[in-house]
Amino acid sequence: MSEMTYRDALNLALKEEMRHDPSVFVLGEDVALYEGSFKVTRGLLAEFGEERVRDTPISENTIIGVSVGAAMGGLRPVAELMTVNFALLAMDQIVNHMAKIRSMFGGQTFLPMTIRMPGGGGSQLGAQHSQSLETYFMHCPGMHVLYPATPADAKGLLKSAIRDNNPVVFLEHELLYNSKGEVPEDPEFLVPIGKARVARSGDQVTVVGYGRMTILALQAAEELAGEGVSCEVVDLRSLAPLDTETIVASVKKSGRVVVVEECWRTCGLGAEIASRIYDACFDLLQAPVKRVSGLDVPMPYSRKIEKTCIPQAETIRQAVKDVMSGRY
Amino acid sequence: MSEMTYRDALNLALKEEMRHDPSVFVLGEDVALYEGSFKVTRGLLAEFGEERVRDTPISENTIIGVSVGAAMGGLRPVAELMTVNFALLAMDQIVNHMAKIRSMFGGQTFLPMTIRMPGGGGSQLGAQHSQSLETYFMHCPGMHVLYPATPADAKGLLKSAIRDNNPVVFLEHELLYNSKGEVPEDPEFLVPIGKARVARSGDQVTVVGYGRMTILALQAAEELAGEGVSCEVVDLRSLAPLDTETIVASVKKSGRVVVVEECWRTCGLGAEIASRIYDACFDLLQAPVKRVSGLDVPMPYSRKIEKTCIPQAETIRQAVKDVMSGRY
Amino acid sequence: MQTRLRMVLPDQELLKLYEQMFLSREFEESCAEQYAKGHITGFLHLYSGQEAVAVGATAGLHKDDYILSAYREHAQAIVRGADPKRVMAELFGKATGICKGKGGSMHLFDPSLNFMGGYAIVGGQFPISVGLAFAAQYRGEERIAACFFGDGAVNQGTFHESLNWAQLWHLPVLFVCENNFYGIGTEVHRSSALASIHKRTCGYDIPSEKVDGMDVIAVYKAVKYATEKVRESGHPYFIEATTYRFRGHSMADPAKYRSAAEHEVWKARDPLPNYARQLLDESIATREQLDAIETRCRATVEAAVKFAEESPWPEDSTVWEDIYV
Amino acid sequence: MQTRLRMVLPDQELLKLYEQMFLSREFEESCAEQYAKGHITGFLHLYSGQEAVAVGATAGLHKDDYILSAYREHAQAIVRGADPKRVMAELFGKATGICKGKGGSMHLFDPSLNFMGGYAIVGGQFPISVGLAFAAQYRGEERIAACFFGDGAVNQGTFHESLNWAQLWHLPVLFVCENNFYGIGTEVHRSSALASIHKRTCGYDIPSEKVDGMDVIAVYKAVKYATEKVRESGHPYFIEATTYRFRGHSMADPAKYRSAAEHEVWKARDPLPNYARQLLDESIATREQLDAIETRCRATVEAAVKFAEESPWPEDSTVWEDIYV
Ligand SMILES: Cc1ncc(C[n+]2csc(CCOP(=O)(O)OP(=O)(O)O)c2C)c(N)n1
Ligand SMILES: Cc1ncc(C[n+]2csc(CCOP(=O)(O)OP(=O)(O)O)c2C)c(N)n1
Ligand SMILES: [Mg+2]
Ligand SMILES: [Mg+2]
Repeated sequence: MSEMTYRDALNLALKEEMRHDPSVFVLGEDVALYEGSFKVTRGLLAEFGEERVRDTPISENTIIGVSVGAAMGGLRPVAELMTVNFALLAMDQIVNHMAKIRSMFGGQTFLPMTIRMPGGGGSQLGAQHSQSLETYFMHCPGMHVLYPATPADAKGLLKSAIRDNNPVVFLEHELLYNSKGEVPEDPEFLVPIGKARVARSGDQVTVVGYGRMTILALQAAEELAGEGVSCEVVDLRSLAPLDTETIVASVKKSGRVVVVEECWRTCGLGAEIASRIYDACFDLLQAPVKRVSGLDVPMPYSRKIEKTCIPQAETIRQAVKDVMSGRY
Repeated sequence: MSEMTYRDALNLALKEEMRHDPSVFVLGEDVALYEGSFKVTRGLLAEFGEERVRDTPISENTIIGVSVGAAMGGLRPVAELMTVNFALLAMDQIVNHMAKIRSMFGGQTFLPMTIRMPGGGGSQLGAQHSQSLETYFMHCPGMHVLYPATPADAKGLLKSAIRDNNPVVFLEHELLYNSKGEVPEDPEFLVPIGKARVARSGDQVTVVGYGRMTILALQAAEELAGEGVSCEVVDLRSLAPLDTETIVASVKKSGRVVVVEECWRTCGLGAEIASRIYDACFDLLQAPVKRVSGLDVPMPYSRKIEKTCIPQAETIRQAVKDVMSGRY
Repeated sequence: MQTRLRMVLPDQELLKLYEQMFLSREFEESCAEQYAKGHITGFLHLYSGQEAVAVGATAGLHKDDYILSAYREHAQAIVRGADPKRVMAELFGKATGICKGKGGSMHLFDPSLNFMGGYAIVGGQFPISVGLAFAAQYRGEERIAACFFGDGAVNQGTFHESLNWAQLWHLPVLFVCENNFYGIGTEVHRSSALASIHKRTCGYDIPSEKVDGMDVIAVYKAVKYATEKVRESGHPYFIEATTYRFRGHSMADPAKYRSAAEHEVWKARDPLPNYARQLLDESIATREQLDAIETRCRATVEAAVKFAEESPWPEDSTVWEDIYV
Repeated sequence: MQTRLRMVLPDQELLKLYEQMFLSREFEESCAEQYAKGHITGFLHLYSGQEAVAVGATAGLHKDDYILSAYREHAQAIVRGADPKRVMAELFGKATGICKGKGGSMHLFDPSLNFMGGYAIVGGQFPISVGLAFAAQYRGEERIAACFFGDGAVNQGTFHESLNWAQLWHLPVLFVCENNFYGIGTEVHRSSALASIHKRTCGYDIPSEKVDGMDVIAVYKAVKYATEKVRESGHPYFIEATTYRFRGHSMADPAKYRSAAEHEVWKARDPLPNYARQLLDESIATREQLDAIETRCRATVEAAVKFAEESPWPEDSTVWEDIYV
């Protein structure tokens, strides 16, 4: 174990996997010479050279399409979209192609590719640069969707993503890059895809989160513990496949749930999780599942009001109290 | 009133609105000379001429971007994307631009534009041409999303969409174009945006549908009536804004719900509707909300197995019976 | 000015081109029948009229060069070697289809033949072709990715992004535009500001050339020359093959936007009878030999239909298969 | 070879150009300070070095011509007439901002000035500009849509789709590429197969020209000529203005990918002192007059900062406003 940032953990994962398998290569806008907009690809060009660390034109749909083709041709592309917002320019290659090719061609090929996408709100970047689009990817079958909250998971999940033979959308939160944590040094340390993590044990309320929302949920849980409320925090890590089992096991214990999602509320992943919980625990629930969500608005720039639009630890704490008191 | 097809009702709405307001114009691939891939724009070029009925290059993102600009410049564009699947090439202009421009520019402009998109599965068109992407549009704030089930609503909603000063995504089901129904002739007949319709009254189970799913729900309800089960069918018509009130009023009566969605199940709109119902009717529900959904798979071509992937009247009937019998 | 055929290829090869064109035409016309009977459903885009492009181009490529195309790709797959039986079964939606009935007419695929797919999103195959070319280069393989597309596809953003990318990264991509002058009902000059499509590569410094796509030998020669250039330089190359589809865009299209006169002009240029005449004129084949080829093709297509008819439907449970590895 | 300034514009106009450039520079440098102080947050892309482009081009346009740009657009807005106070307040995220604090640095907008927005998605403004030009034409208005963008943006699909469309529909769009040779850290020849950007319009038959973007008069003349052509022909036109940003891509970028030598060469071409020297040399202004202008600009910017500082924050409830009509 050694302490490192989420950014460095991702960087280490990339390096280890590139050392491990020569068919892994990295491509994206400014990933090579500039070492990435968020510096996640720092040192890659120096160690692996121009052939394997490739700057691309600003052509997002083609970045993904080239990755699809390269994957079909026997490589393991790790594409970076500078931010998740630009995935909207590539939805055709992501949804119409990447997610469907294996199936529509009768299983005759597979796409061992990963798309890394920094995202999330809270940095005063305005409506076009602050989106949380995880639900778009979860909704579409044919790919995995991962979203680590900690440096250890950042490393272990990214390594698993790169080794996986399915297309993986790998989401990173821009506000977590500098967060620190213990990370196993073992180059064979992998976090399994499809397994949620109980980030904190408790028995009165289950709080389900992912990415930065997990971190906020843990803060809220800590405070609530001081107030005598025991929360179990489930960190999804893998949004698709979704580990319904771990969620349900926790809810069976607590009977109360708060789901925290950074994305827009309407048709957000919180509704899906809630529905699955109702399906499995209908008779056990003490109160409706409470969703704490990003507001259904284009993100405003001004930090004063931007805060209102994104779940905060305080919003989560209040939601837990509401669920406890039967207020809904 | 006169009987006409869903296709002709849409066609009439376009003609009436073009006569009504010279700033309305139509653009899209093959909408003019070819009169539309599904012939919804038949006769428009002849009546309104080349200036107002415009064939475009195959450039979906730009079709929407041009519509955005034209709307900002004082026109009322009605764009046709040949099918909803191609909206994935235009998600940048739809989500990053169309839905955000008014808000991020502080309300200084508005976009009175409509995008018509035929879609849905069931025609053996394979994975890239059979998608039901309504949830993608619902999830993103900043636009309305409409989906008529009947010829009357097709006409009345499309007219409302064109007159509305917000961007509207207008979804049409390819398998409904030939369906017939009574349509008011009044050129001022408008169906309000944001209002669901109780398509059939009943009191034992509420079945919520939209688009072609409403038609299937009505078929199932008819059969169930013969078996002594009374279903209320709520046809959403407007997916955004969503008429939670009408849904909840029905559920308060019935205490049991089946939500039918053609889209993929995971993170589909059914989960949202279910969550809203739980929020409002937690203590009243006799059984969990049952979702009947498109399967979470890329749509296969073969008609034999394609059928398996799309809700059928029989699946809905079975779901209602399950909900009635407490099986879930 | 026509070349003497024997200067281009040996007799057997020349006859093979005829056989491939004839088989393609037979296959397509049989598809039309099966569609009318309701055995084939969905969208069906036939290739009749354009055979010289697929056949000439495929002959000019190496077997390990990749081929990608759009949704009008039956001929491309079959000429590359796909079993007509399994292609027809695919169109019928049967379990024995080349994609197990999952793909249908628009999504044929056979990686064992380096036939890397039919794509139904106009322009979708551009970046994928670039990616395959990159993989080949990265792995030190001597392959070209040949990307086929229509005149309507050149206005998609991916066209631009991919041409720029292929040239910038020096990738072995051969772009082949099958210019049949229409994208559904829209004539090329109503969708492209510069209707002379091969000239559009000037913005990327990609060499390009226009070839008569109704002349199988001309296409063969152009592609052979182009692939040599690509292999030599490692850079992309662009060919515009002018051609015509004798049928509507798909089975649903009566093609009223084209004049009978225009159709007649092109019908007179039908690559099949014209090439047959050349073969006879230059004594490469006798009429009997051609008859034998034609009979063989008809039998192949009949057998394909029979196979498709008799094949089983896929099981419902297969919808969950082959999505994830 | 430089033109004598008086042959181009009257003295007052020439001085106005200087004032606009100076104001832009002052504004940007003040933004950098306010960013360091934490008053401005988010991404901040400054325009210092490129002033001759916005100022020269705006002078060449009519007031009712539309202007659209990317996220490096403070100067463009201010030169068009946006109130520096309200622009600065926007960057501070205050309720008095030009977009009520909703937009921020990358999304300035003022329809009363026909300044139709700063867009943060690279390439997003292309089709929107085409749409505005179409609306103008449809309504019989004599307006041009001037679309500004960077060298990095020309590889987006929308560039291609929009150029083709504008020419095909004969729309009055003036494309202005501000080629500062870098898209973030990527030099133009590493992203564009044809690095001479104005030549990329050959594929659309759009006339184009390259101009020295460090020379405000050259830009003015080129734009004036281009807009006359557009108004005459109703067709688009394309200008590539070569320029340089003196700062990094955004405040987060130390710009290590550029050499000090390169920076020096361009610094010597700084449009402000160079144009000032011309004004003095040709006796259009005295040093005192220029001083007075500079003092006025500084005061304007100071007042803007003060206004921004003292302005109220937006209310939380405003997040629900201005989404729907
Ligand atoms: C992205 C996208 N837009 C629109 C369509 C609908 N469509 C199918 S084929 C076609 C015309 C394509 O014309 P062309 O590229 O010339 O090919 P051809 O059919 O002539 O072989 C269109 C518009 C599509 N399949 N994909
Ligand atoms: C679609 C999209 N992709 C990537 C980015 C990230 N990005 C912001 S600016 C930029 C470089 C643009 O360079 P250029 O067009 O030359 O403009 P300049 O910054 O030099 O003014 C990039 C890649 C973005 N904002 N939008
Ligand atoms: Mg064509
Ligand atoms: Mg630049």
